[in-house]
Amino acid sequence: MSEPILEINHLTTSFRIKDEHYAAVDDVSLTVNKNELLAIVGESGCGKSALAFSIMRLHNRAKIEGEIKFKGQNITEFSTSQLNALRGKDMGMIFQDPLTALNPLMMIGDQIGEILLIHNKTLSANKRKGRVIELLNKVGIPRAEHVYNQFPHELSGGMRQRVVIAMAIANNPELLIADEPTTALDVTIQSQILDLMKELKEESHAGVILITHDLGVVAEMADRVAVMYAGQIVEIADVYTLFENPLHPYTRSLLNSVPTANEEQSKLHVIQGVVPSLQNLPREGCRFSARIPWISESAHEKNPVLHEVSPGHFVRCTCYKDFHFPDGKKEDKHHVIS
Amino acid sequence: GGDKETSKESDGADKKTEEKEDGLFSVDDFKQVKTNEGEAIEGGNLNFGLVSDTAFEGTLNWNFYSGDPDAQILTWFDEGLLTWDENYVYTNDGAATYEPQEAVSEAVLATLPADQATEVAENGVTIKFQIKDNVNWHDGEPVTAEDWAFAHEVIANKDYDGPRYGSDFTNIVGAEAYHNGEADKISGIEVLDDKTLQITYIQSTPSLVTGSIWSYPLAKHIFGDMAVADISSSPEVREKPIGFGPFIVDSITPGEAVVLKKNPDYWRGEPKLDSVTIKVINPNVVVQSLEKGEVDLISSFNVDQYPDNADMANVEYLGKVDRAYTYIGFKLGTWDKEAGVVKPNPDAKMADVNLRKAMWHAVDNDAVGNEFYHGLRWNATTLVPPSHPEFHDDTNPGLTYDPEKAKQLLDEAGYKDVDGDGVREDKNGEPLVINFASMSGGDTAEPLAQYYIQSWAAVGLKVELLDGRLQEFNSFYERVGQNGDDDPAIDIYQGAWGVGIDVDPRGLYGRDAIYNFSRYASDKNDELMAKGVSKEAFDVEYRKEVYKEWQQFMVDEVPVFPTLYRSIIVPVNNRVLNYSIEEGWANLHELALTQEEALKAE
Amino acid sequence: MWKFTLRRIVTMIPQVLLLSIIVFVLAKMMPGDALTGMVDPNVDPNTIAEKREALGLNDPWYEQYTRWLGGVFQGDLGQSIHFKMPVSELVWQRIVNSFWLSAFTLVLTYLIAIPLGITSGRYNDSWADRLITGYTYVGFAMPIFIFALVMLWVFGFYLDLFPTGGSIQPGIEPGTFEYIMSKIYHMLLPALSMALITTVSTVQYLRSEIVDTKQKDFILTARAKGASETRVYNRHILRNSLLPIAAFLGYEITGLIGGSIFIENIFSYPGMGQLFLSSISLRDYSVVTSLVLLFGMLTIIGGLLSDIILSLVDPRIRIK
Amino acid sequence: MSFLEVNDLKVHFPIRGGFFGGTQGYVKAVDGVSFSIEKGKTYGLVGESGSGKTTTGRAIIGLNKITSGKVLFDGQEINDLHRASKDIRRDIQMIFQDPYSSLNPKKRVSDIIAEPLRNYEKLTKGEEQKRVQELIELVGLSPESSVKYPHEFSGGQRQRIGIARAIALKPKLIIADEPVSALDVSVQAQVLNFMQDIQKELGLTYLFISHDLGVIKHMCDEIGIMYKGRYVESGTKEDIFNNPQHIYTKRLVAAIPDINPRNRSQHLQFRQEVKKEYEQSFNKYFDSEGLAYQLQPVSNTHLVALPEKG
Amino acid sequence: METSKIELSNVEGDKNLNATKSPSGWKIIGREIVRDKLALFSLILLTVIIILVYGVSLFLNQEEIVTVDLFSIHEKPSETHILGTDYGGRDVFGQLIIGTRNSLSIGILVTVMTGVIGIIFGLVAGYFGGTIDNILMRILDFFMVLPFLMIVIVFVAIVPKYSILSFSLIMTAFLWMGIARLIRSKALQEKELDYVQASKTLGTSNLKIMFTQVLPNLSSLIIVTMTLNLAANIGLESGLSFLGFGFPESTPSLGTLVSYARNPQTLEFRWWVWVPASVLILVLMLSINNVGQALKRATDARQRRG
Ligand SMILES: Nc1ncnc2c1ncn2[C@@H]1O[C@H](COP(=O)(O)OP(=O)(O)OP(=O)(O)O)[C@@H](O)[C@H]1O
Ligand SMILES: Nc1ncnc2c1ncn2[C@@H]1O[C@H](COP(=O)(O)OP(=O)(O)OP(=O)(O)O)[C@@H](O)[C@H]1O
Ligand SMILES: [Mg+2]
Ligand SMILES: [Mg+2]
Repeated sequence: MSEPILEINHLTTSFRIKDEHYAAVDDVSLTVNKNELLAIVGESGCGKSALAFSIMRLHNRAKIEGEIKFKGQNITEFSTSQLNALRGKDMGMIFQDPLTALNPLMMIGDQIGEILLIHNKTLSANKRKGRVIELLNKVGIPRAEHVYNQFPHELSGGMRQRVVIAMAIANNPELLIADEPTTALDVTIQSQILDLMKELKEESHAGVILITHDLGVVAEMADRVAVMYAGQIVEIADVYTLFENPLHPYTRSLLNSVPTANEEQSKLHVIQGVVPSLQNLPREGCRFSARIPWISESAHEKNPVLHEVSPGHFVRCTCYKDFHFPDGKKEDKHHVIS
Repeated sequence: GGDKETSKESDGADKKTEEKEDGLFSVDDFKQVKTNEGEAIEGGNLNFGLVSDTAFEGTLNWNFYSGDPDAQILTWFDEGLLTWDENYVYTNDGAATYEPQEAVSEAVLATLPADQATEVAENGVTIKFQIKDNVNWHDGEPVTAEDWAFAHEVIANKDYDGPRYGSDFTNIVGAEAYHNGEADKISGIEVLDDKTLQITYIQSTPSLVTGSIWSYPLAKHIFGDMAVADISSSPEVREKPIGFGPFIVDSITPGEAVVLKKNPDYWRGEPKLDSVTIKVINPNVVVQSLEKGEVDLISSFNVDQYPDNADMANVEYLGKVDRAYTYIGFKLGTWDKEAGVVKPNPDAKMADVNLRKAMWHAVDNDAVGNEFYHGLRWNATTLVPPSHPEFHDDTNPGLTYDPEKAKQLLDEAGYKDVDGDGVREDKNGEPLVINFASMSGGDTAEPLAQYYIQSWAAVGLKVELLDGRLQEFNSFYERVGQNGDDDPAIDIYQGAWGVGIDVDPRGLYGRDAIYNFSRYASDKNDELMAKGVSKEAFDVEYRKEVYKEWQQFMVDEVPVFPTLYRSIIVPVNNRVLNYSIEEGWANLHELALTQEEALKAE
Repeated sequence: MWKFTLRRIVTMIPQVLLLSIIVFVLAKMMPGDALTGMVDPNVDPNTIAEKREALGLNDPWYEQYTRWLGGVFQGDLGQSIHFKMPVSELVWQRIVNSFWLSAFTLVLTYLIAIPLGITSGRYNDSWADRLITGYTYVGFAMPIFIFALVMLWVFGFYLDLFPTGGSIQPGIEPGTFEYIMSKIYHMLLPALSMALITTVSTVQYLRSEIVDTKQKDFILTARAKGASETRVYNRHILRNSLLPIAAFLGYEITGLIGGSIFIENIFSYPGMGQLFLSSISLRDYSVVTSLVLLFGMLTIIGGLLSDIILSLVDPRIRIK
Repeated sequence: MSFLEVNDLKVHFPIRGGFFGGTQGYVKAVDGVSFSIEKGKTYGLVGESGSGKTTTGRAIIGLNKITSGKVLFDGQEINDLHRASKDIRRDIQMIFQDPYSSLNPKKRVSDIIAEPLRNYEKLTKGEEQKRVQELIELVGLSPESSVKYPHEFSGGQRQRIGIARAIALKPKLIIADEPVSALDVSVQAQVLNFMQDIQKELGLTYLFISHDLGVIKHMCDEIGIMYKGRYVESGTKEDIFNNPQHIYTKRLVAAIPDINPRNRSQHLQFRQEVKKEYEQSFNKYFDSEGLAYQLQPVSNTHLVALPEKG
Repeated sequence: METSKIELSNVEGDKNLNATKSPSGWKIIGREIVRDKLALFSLILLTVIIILVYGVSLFLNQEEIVTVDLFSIHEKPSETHILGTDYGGRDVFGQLIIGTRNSLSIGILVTVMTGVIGIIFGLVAGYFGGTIDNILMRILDFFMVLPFLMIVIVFVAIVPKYSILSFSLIMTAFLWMGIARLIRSKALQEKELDYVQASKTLGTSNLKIMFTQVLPNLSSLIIVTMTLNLAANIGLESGLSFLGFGFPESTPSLGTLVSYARNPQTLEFRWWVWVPASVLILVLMLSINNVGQALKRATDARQRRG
């Protein structure tokens, strides 16, 4: 059976804005198993990054409530030094923008070496360098010896992202969090990076959280998918179920709005309105209701909760039952095999 | 200063000068000799503050220096061979004695063409100088007649780069020929033996023995082999200067400080002090330095600061009348560069003597002296300051403050306010604006100038500051005509002269004096001034009469009018003994201290 | 980099040349000349006229300029008319003083700026930060001359803790320990007065640099690596924020030049600033010209130094 | 006669250096590109970052100086747009990538939209107002939008404002440089739909620049693929997606993520095969400098950059 | 990254959006100043000072104030002379008011003139770039090399007669470079933004783009810089006057009043001559700086307080 590496229970992360707290992540519960890739999708501003940062406890000013259990330990109660022992060793993180994620004034070798040094003070400098070169080779960087002494700005975007990945996997973490690791990259490079991540995951059996807004990437990579909207998970299911039987109106709308190279659609679906900003989140009711105004109010729950519609498939709010596209347009189900 | 009103004899016990009830002081209340209190200690170091806001130049040789700071330093380690008395007449108390000869030296006359020879024989004089035997340079070499002659030759040399060459030298037989390269020696100077020198002067005048003899030797054994042009920048002038004075230069921090140690071989006797430290101090910190006892003596003290600090406990103030006066001049002509003479212009704006008189009457210099200077400067009456008591005519009141008189004079002269705006027009009814040039610098310059302008306005004269502001030092002198290019925009100007130790005013008011900025000249003036330096003038009474007449003549003509006489105030730390500011005092070797540390004010 | 430096120096030449012409002409336009100050009834006016002619002060400016420039090319900045010594020698005497004063000020500037900047940047919005920011505000607004006057008054006179003028106590053997201590003692008050004011911009810069760097993504990366807070600060934030400060060094030099005029004037410290002011009033052209030129060159060199340091400490900036 | 014809277009940027800013070399951003667009069609320009897509578009509209080559619009040469007639300049308009920076934040929407009108048409205040309102309605914004400032709109709405501005002069050709890549998927859909709508309505021709093959496929009739300033392949949508000839095209197409998770292992395999092929046959498809060869026709719509036979 | 950052600032949220890029910049500035009590206080103080100084000086007669009165030299503050008199018997309070007015006027004049020159120079250089930029930058480099204080001192020694205007002109001649450089670098960035490109494609002329499109977007930056410059310029003017290279005493200035303190007598015994002026300089500079810093924070989202 799958062994959970991370369990999140009722996690709420709030930011203080003008003396009031606003929850960017609202009562999120999920589990990541060993050797499993969980994708988190959603539009910009849905709280995906906030969730990832909460897991790593990287926000220094956010209020975190709930439970984050990493290998059975509740790390919300950890001290900074306890956390530091975890970060970079048992948990690795890959950031979205590879240029800004690297210290511009430090050589690549030193930056990767640093993570080794922090968690293993006894490693000799020579061995460390050997290990760094090994890592560089592993993430597919040619001429690793040379790159070792280069500065971030001397590398291309794809190379930099590989360096960031090398850093994240340096200590063979059991949980890897990747926040939009390929958004800044060209398609060809994106596919290479994704393939690399997949490879690495299979090798290490780590649990992976992949944050993205690209449904194509999800379809290529994920084992399970959580769809986030306005700080909440609105649907969670394994990847096949989600793509073949999406239930939540938001999931369905998203899937319908993507032009894909494989599909021909004359008209794309448009989701009305925008993701509300943190201070304007509806305090109660279904948060998505504002963007599907043609669905009657009564279809929504007062306090929407996740319903398990089939084993492992959860959907928030009952409105999915009544949802239809406004123009009566037929819904494409993405199960056509090309 | 006999023209000052009351003067209270200060009794020896009370060192502090009493402030009068009206907040005024008088220079007569100051002593010139430091009161000695306490026992002298052996040796000790005296700190001398050289008050200057710039660094001293460091041309430390009497034959080359040009700034007062350097002279202040020089005084400590070198001196003239001749000293003078309170009337500025050379005495025989110095390192050399002098004796005018009955007749002009035959040997010198022999070098001259016949006509000149008779002239010199008639008007000239030969003076014989004898240097005392124990007068030695700091390096032990004796000061010789050769050295003295050498000084003359160097200064008269055409490569000489210092400022000394002038009438004192051209008055020596053969000096001009030597200067022009026509002779390889100054024929009028004869070295009779190691210690005896004889100089023949073309003109014998009373001025000769009141400061017109060059009395500073130049060590030939050191400078003899140098090119004349190189001497002033040689290390022997700048870094390790030599003299024969009471102290020897030990070290110099360029521009900042000089440390001197005593010269045990000093001809007057071994100095009592071990050493003297001369340090440049900024005028702004003088008082604090005195209070803290950082300096025992200072080179100059701004009288403005006296009233606030009169009760400083650790110093005694000495004071005397300064050889200087402030004046206001009227531009009455221009300078003829070609001829080198003043060219009076009878049509000048200020040509009317009544206008000038009225302007003198219009200003209340007593008030200025009292209010700005608390009595330490006072109303000036004539162009011979009371620092020369023999010649200053204290019966001459000058023109007194009398605005009504001023108005009357103006009315009579035709300067009337025709258009009724309160401002007088000139004789032709044209607007009259008088441009006034005054120098900046000095704390009171600006209000003083403003005060004069206001005073003149009070009698209806419109006077404006040239360019609306005070002239900076350099531009003032440039425009007022120190090169002979007088700025026509200037009508009147305010200046000050420090006068020489000789009373002869030709350098400032002579027809051929470029410093005669008012460009005034008249036959009567020429005549009077010539009389003052004639052979007859060796008779002091005669000379007094001449200058008395000249002083009155200047009051009548008013090419310039003096505004203020000045005093010198010198604070001295109480631990200093045997100090004096009397004219001709030269006993630095007698200076002593009562304790190692200077006294501080509480 | 040598090529870059060389090229910068070559490009300096026309600038400096133009500067020299401008300064020379300006200096000549000042009324009066170095001999004006010799107005003295005891000095024969003819002597002055002769000297004026001999010094070539009556020649047209361009002749004087070419003569002067010719000298400069032979390393001869001319002769100070007032001080009667070669300008180079004169300036050298003063430059040494100014150099030590500036160097000392710089050291103090950084000694003050770095701890304050770091404290204020690291703990921004804390009480310490507010205090430091308050200080920088006041320091920023305080004209240096007022501050220096007050410092002189309080520490020099009132408390009598420091000398109030000069660069050295007279009579000390150069080179001895005592000599050096005396020099430092004399520099302390002027240097401190200047440093306390000039440092504020560095404190402010350092603070905002740290506050900025703290929010950079690579700091998150460092935290995600498990780096301790100390490590994050020392290795990442401070290093990245301090390096640009190092590059300020060159510009600081430029700033010190301006300040030195006030400081040396108020503390009667015999340096170049004071020499400049007195040379202006003495109309000692060769000195004025040389000093302005020298300061101009220092400005350029300061800029160059900053660029070079920046390129050394920041691998992203490359100079060819 | 095509509507827009680009012939051997080259845009080289000098690399400046030295004190006097002397030219020390060139960046060949666009290096011999030729294509033509039919009236009313959408032509897609794809390629990875830095391949010269934007530069091509900007050169056509006159924002970049053309080094050599010819651009013919409606049969007229417009190499130097500044000298080209005013009519032509107003016939070509542009939509920018970044809806945030392409609108002047200090101007009201009405001023932004009216800017081209003020430059080209002498309208009275009232007429102008009317036109602006029409345009605002046309792009589906509420009438009161005209007095608002750009920051009060979402990305998609801003892009519509940009479009309204571009169509204000009733242009014939619109160059759209990555009009949706800055937008979220949902908003992207909105803009793409709208662009298609007005194309039909106004009979517009698009030069559509994007690096997203999905979007390109959705929008375009014909496609050109760029690589390092040159074309590697061009043809109809079908030619490119169903029958890619050049290894680079194949690689691009293979890199598009498949939205169907069931395909992923096959897709991965396919991708790896293509990658292998790419590595092996790189020299076959590119010259010694790693640049593409001249285009060779493989069918009458389909051109591929292959070395000349022989 | 670009994308997500900007997306965050959707509809209402201009939190992360650079305020210089939004018309409500003014509102933010206002808000920021009101929020920052110190800045608000400074602004009010400054306004009061300015109104007082310019207002009161209307009723003062400069001639009369600088009239020397021999019989009231160095009077202590009293009813007739609120702040006593100086060594010319002139009323210090009157001089303070007029001096502040003069110093402020010069400061403002210099700031405005340097601003105008700097803006035009910087805009032209930055907007056109290329050769024009190159040439202009070489000119600017040259001015940067000039040791400002020294050159101005030499200049002041030459100019025979100066007024507020000519003095300001001298200062301006050597002070415009800072703002020119700033504007240039911003203009270089700004012109690359699409809205400028868009205007070009829409047929707007360069001049019009420069002044009606680019310039307004640099306005908050300009305001901030000019505010801070104003303080610096007032400081410079008083510094020059202090050194004796400013105005003659008949045209009072704050620096001149402070410079009286160089007379140790005044420094020690007559605080009323120089302390008020010193304090006023400090207060002026502090308040202007406070306002400037608040403006800076307002335009720099990262530093904004709320
Ligand atoms: N430090 C913070 N302080 C205040 N609000 C924040 C902070 N970080 C994020 N937010 C807010 O929290 C919400 C969620 O932000 P988050 O960055 O998690 O979104 P996201 O889904 O990652 O979006 P993107 O795809 O753009 O990265 C947004 O409304 C954002 O404005
Ligand atoms: N003004 C310019 N000066 C110099 N080089 C330039 C300039 N503009 C573009 N380039 C260079 O030309 C090349 C092509 O750039 P271009 O912007 O056209 O690419 P692109 O395909 O649009 O890329 P992207 O997808 O990143 O927008 C790049 O290498 C770029 O660095
Ligand atoms: Mg995110
Ligand atoms: Mg592009």
